[in-house]
Amino acid sequence: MEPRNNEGLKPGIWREMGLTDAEFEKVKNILGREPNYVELGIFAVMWSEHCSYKTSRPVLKFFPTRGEHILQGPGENAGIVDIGDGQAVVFKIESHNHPSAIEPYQGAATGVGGILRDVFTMGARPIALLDSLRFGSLQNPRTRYLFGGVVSGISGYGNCVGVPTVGGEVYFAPSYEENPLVNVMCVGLIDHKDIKKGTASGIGNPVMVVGARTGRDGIHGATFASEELSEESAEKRPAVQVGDPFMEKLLLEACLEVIKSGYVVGIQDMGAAGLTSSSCEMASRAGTGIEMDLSLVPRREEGMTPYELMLSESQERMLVVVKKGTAEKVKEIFARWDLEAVVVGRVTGDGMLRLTEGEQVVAEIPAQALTDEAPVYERPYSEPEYLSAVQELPVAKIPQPVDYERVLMDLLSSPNIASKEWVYRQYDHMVGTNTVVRPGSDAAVLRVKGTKKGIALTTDCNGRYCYLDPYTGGMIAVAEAARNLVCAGAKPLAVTNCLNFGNPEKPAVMWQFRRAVEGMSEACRSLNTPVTGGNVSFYNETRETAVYPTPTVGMVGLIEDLDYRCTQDFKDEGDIIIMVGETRMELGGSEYLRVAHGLEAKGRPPKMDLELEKKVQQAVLESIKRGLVKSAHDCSEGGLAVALAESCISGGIGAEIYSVENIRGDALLFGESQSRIIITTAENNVAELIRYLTVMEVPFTRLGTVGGRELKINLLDPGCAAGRPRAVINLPVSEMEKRWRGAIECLMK
Amino acid sequence: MYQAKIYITLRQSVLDPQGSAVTRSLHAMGYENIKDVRVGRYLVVEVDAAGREAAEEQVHDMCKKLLANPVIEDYTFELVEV
Amino acid sequence: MYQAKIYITLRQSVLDPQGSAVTRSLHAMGYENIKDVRVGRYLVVEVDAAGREAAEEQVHDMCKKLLANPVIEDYTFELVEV
Amino acid sequence: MKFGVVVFPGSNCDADCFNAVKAVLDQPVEYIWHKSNSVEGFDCIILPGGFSYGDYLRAGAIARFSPVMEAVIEFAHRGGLVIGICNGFQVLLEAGLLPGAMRRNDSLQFICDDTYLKVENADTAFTALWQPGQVIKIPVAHGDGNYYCDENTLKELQQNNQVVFRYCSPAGEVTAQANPNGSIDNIAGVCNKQGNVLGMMPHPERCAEKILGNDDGAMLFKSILAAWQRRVK
Ligand SMILES: Nc1ncnc2c1ncn2[C@@H]1O[C@H](COP(=O)(O)OP(=O)(O)O)[C@@H](O)[C@H]1O
Ligand SMILES: [Mg+2]
Repeated sequence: MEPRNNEGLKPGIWREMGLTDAEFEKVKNILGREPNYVELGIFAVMWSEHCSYKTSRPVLKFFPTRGEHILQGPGENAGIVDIGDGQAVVFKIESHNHPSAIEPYQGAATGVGGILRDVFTMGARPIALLDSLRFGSLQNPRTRYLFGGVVSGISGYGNCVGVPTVGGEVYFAPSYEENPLVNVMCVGLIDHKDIKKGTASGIGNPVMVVGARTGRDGIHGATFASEELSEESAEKRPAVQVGDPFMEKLLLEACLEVIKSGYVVGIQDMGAAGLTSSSCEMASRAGTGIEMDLSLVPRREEGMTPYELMLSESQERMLVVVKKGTAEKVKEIFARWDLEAVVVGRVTGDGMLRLTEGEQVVAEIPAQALTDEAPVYERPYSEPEYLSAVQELPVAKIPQPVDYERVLMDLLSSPNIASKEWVYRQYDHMVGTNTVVRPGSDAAVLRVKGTKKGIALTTDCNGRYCYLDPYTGGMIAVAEAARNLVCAGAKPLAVTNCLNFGNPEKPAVMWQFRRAVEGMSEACRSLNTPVTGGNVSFYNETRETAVYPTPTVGMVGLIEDLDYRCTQDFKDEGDIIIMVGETRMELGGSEYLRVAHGLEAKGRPPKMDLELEKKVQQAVLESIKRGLVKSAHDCSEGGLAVALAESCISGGIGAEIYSVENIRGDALLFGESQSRIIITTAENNVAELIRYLTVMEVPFTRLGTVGGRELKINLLDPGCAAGRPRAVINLPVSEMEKRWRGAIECLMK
Repeated sequence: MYQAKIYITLRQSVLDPQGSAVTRSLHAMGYENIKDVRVGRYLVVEVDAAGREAAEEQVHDMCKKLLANPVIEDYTFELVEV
Repeated sequence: MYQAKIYITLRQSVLDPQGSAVTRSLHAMGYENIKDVRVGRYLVVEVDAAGREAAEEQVHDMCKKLLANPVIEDYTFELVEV
Repeated sequence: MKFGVVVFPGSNCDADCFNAVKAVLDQPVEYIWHKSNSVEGFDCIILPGGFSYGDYLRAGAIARFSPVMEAVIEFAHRGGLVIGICNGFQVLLEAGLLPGAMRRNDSLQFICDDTYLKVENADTAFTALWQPGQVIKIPVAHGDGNYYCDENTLKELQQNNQVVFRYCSPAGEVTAQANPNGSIDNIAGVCNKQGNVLGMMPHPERCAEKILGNDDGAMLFKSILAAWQRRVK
């Protein structure tokens, strides 16, 4: 309970707020006195894992963050990457896992709202959203409720604001049963000259609160995100906020207008920890202080205390520092959009976050103490015990399939592989008329109006791989994202990431976290795609079981000339199919093992050879740019056979394949070896393409021809000398399509 | 046969964007004396139950499980025999 | 000060997609004795009016103009002084 | 010919309509703010898609009372060309410029996808360049596109040839399966008796340029210009 004025602090109250005894001592040292209740609340929320990154900070240092295209790396509300012509892309990904577990619709909706604000607060117009989702099994009614609610929440919010949701991913695995993951990425477009930052500079400049009124909703949201879900979580329901996408749309337009006006010094959205984090972060970045009179903050409810006002996470609000003398002009702009903008304080030179109620000071804290002096923990880590047991895979004991057709059909209807149309049909993915490649291909592509340029976007992460080997899994997440962009004809530029893990106080989780980040860092370095920011979501566990380590990678790529964009669908009868890369004897972690052998997560994930990956990507990208490639699709879950089937289905045309069976047939067709891209080319370009691939020294195999109404796969003896080809698959494209397209819808009925 | 009239409303402290939008619009239309609008849902359900108590229990049940979202909503209902 | 509780429902002749969906879900959940569900809106409006009649007239007015769509919806309301 | 695109605070296809007019016709086009009370000087008014006022209460219900709508209604009554796309259609219904009303999609889900439309009336100012009965592909994106009107109204619509577009299969069959939202008689677009006001759920502005993979929608804009040129002559 919040004490009334002058009452002392209840002993141990800091623990209820999530601070340790040592952290409480540190607070006292910083202040040189006991904090009062409001101050303690402010420290607790700013030093929560969610806001302070106290556990992850030392590990996040591994990420490469610099590169020739990077205009803004980690530390701001979103990253920025240059795309030439004085234009740039602003992007960031964020999680809303815990709120979505409790109230899927509003949890996901407000997640969209938050990430949109992170992008337009930089001055960029949001042009795309992507969503990366993880749930338990769809057989479970609760999963269906969560999945349905999350998708309609994203749809309800994003569609209304008018930002297209153009891509994403959805996976289903038991580890996410009670703790689904909802990660949303937003991408915006900006001219370099319009870039704004979250800094409160210029002593005496007014500080304004704009947008929605402050209510009691979401108090403690950040603290809530920093602990495990439990039975009592349901009781923390006030932590759930309701979003108002219409208000967000107004706020978006008004903020962009006000930023263009030149009156704005700094601007930041009120996300987790609301008024608290926005004010102290803006002051801290500028090395200034902020003084606010809380009695001036517009509120929805009567009788709100300073503590509640500072910790509320009411949505659709921003904190804006404007140039002296321009507050009235700024108010006018907001009024045009029927929004309130109120001066609540000013920038000061003493570095203090000083809060008053009228004349009376209710809190006084050095702003930088809340941000820069937050505790940092080098938590112990050690290899988890489960690892050696799950990594073991006695391949010899796994029988090869008798019926390859059945395996392929089962894979196509596995929710992890099946069409995600049920999801993206609910998202407006076309508003803005920039969507040149819609969801359903390897990466979405948006045009940049008025130029020949295109932006390619994707999110990727295979949590199962990361569970089996977080280092390799982390590398693969980055490599696959880049590969997806390359398949669209784009040069991968930069990464944002959302690191979803369990409780980091457990050495095993900490080990997963470190290894995943190390793997990602290595791949980012190798592929020259620096990290510009992201989000860490810990404590994704219930009753002692953590989710699969899931470091979602969001990546942005550039297509210089949209005439040379590429999609995954097979185009014309007679086109030649070539696989770039090579297939190894790898089955570990595959969807095939789960679907055909009931092994959810077993073996080691496929090997990641970054040198090979780089070569494959360069060769394919260059071939696309030379106009030699008619379709490109990467092999991911389900392997070669599924990739071929997907290209057939999206092209509405068949293919005939002859492949040398130099390894086990199931590994050949369903194994998930990395660094493979299936491309097609017109017959008259084959010679040139092959010459080029040879010069580039990448391994490749000519697989067959596009045509007909069936996908036919024949296996040949090694050496191809004797014997007839073994026809293992001959399936009508229409039948595969039916299974693939209908699988999720059928489960959701 | 019973008819249940079910009223589902957002909890008091939960933001009601719909209500605010309607209030604003009513004000713009000149109804300035409208102080507050809250928007909820209203369901009319025909229940074929043996008795009043059974029907009542069932409606409670349905509200909790499906019709209302207990995280942000409250419900009440009236039951009449028809 | 008056409080109006306004009930807006789809006209009987208009097929109610939400109601049908709820009925289907309830049946799937085992409530097979649910015969029909109609989903409407429930608004609680605070009216600062001089007297009952004035308030009543205003609510009628608002309903006709904005709150209900006469092509597909009917409305009723109750008014209490608060 | 001068086009005006109305901007309600929650419109989000306003820029798309603006761009389509520019890209397809290269004619003058301006935004009209919802608080404006005049549409003087415009030859065609577009009410764009989006969520005009959050689409709270009912889609288009609140927008209908914005100042600009009085001017639009008057403009329409004078015979001016008005087209409402998606949310704009909903606003036209709420404003009484077109008969009927919108309900939630029968799936209760928002749907964003390509649909095929049969041009049932190729005599309007908006459709004249299509062939009667032609099948075109135009995407939809809406949660409330389930068109309703009572039987008498439907009969009237049919008799007066006011049904402009119907959802159909790629081969042109008007079937329940081809209906994305449950709308009565597969109606995707209707016009008023005079034929100068059109409301349609599908988004022609989203498929008006080759680069977007489909430019079937361009014909609608071209038809409008052609009709206007005929009129002016
Ligand atoms: N949640 C989602 N939201 C939007 N689009 C999605 C979602 N999930 C999958 N998609 C789209 O479906 C297609 C296939 O997804 P996925 O199987 O994850 O592709 P890949 O294996 O190439 O990464 C992609 O275009 C992707 O963007
Ligand atoms: Mg892929």
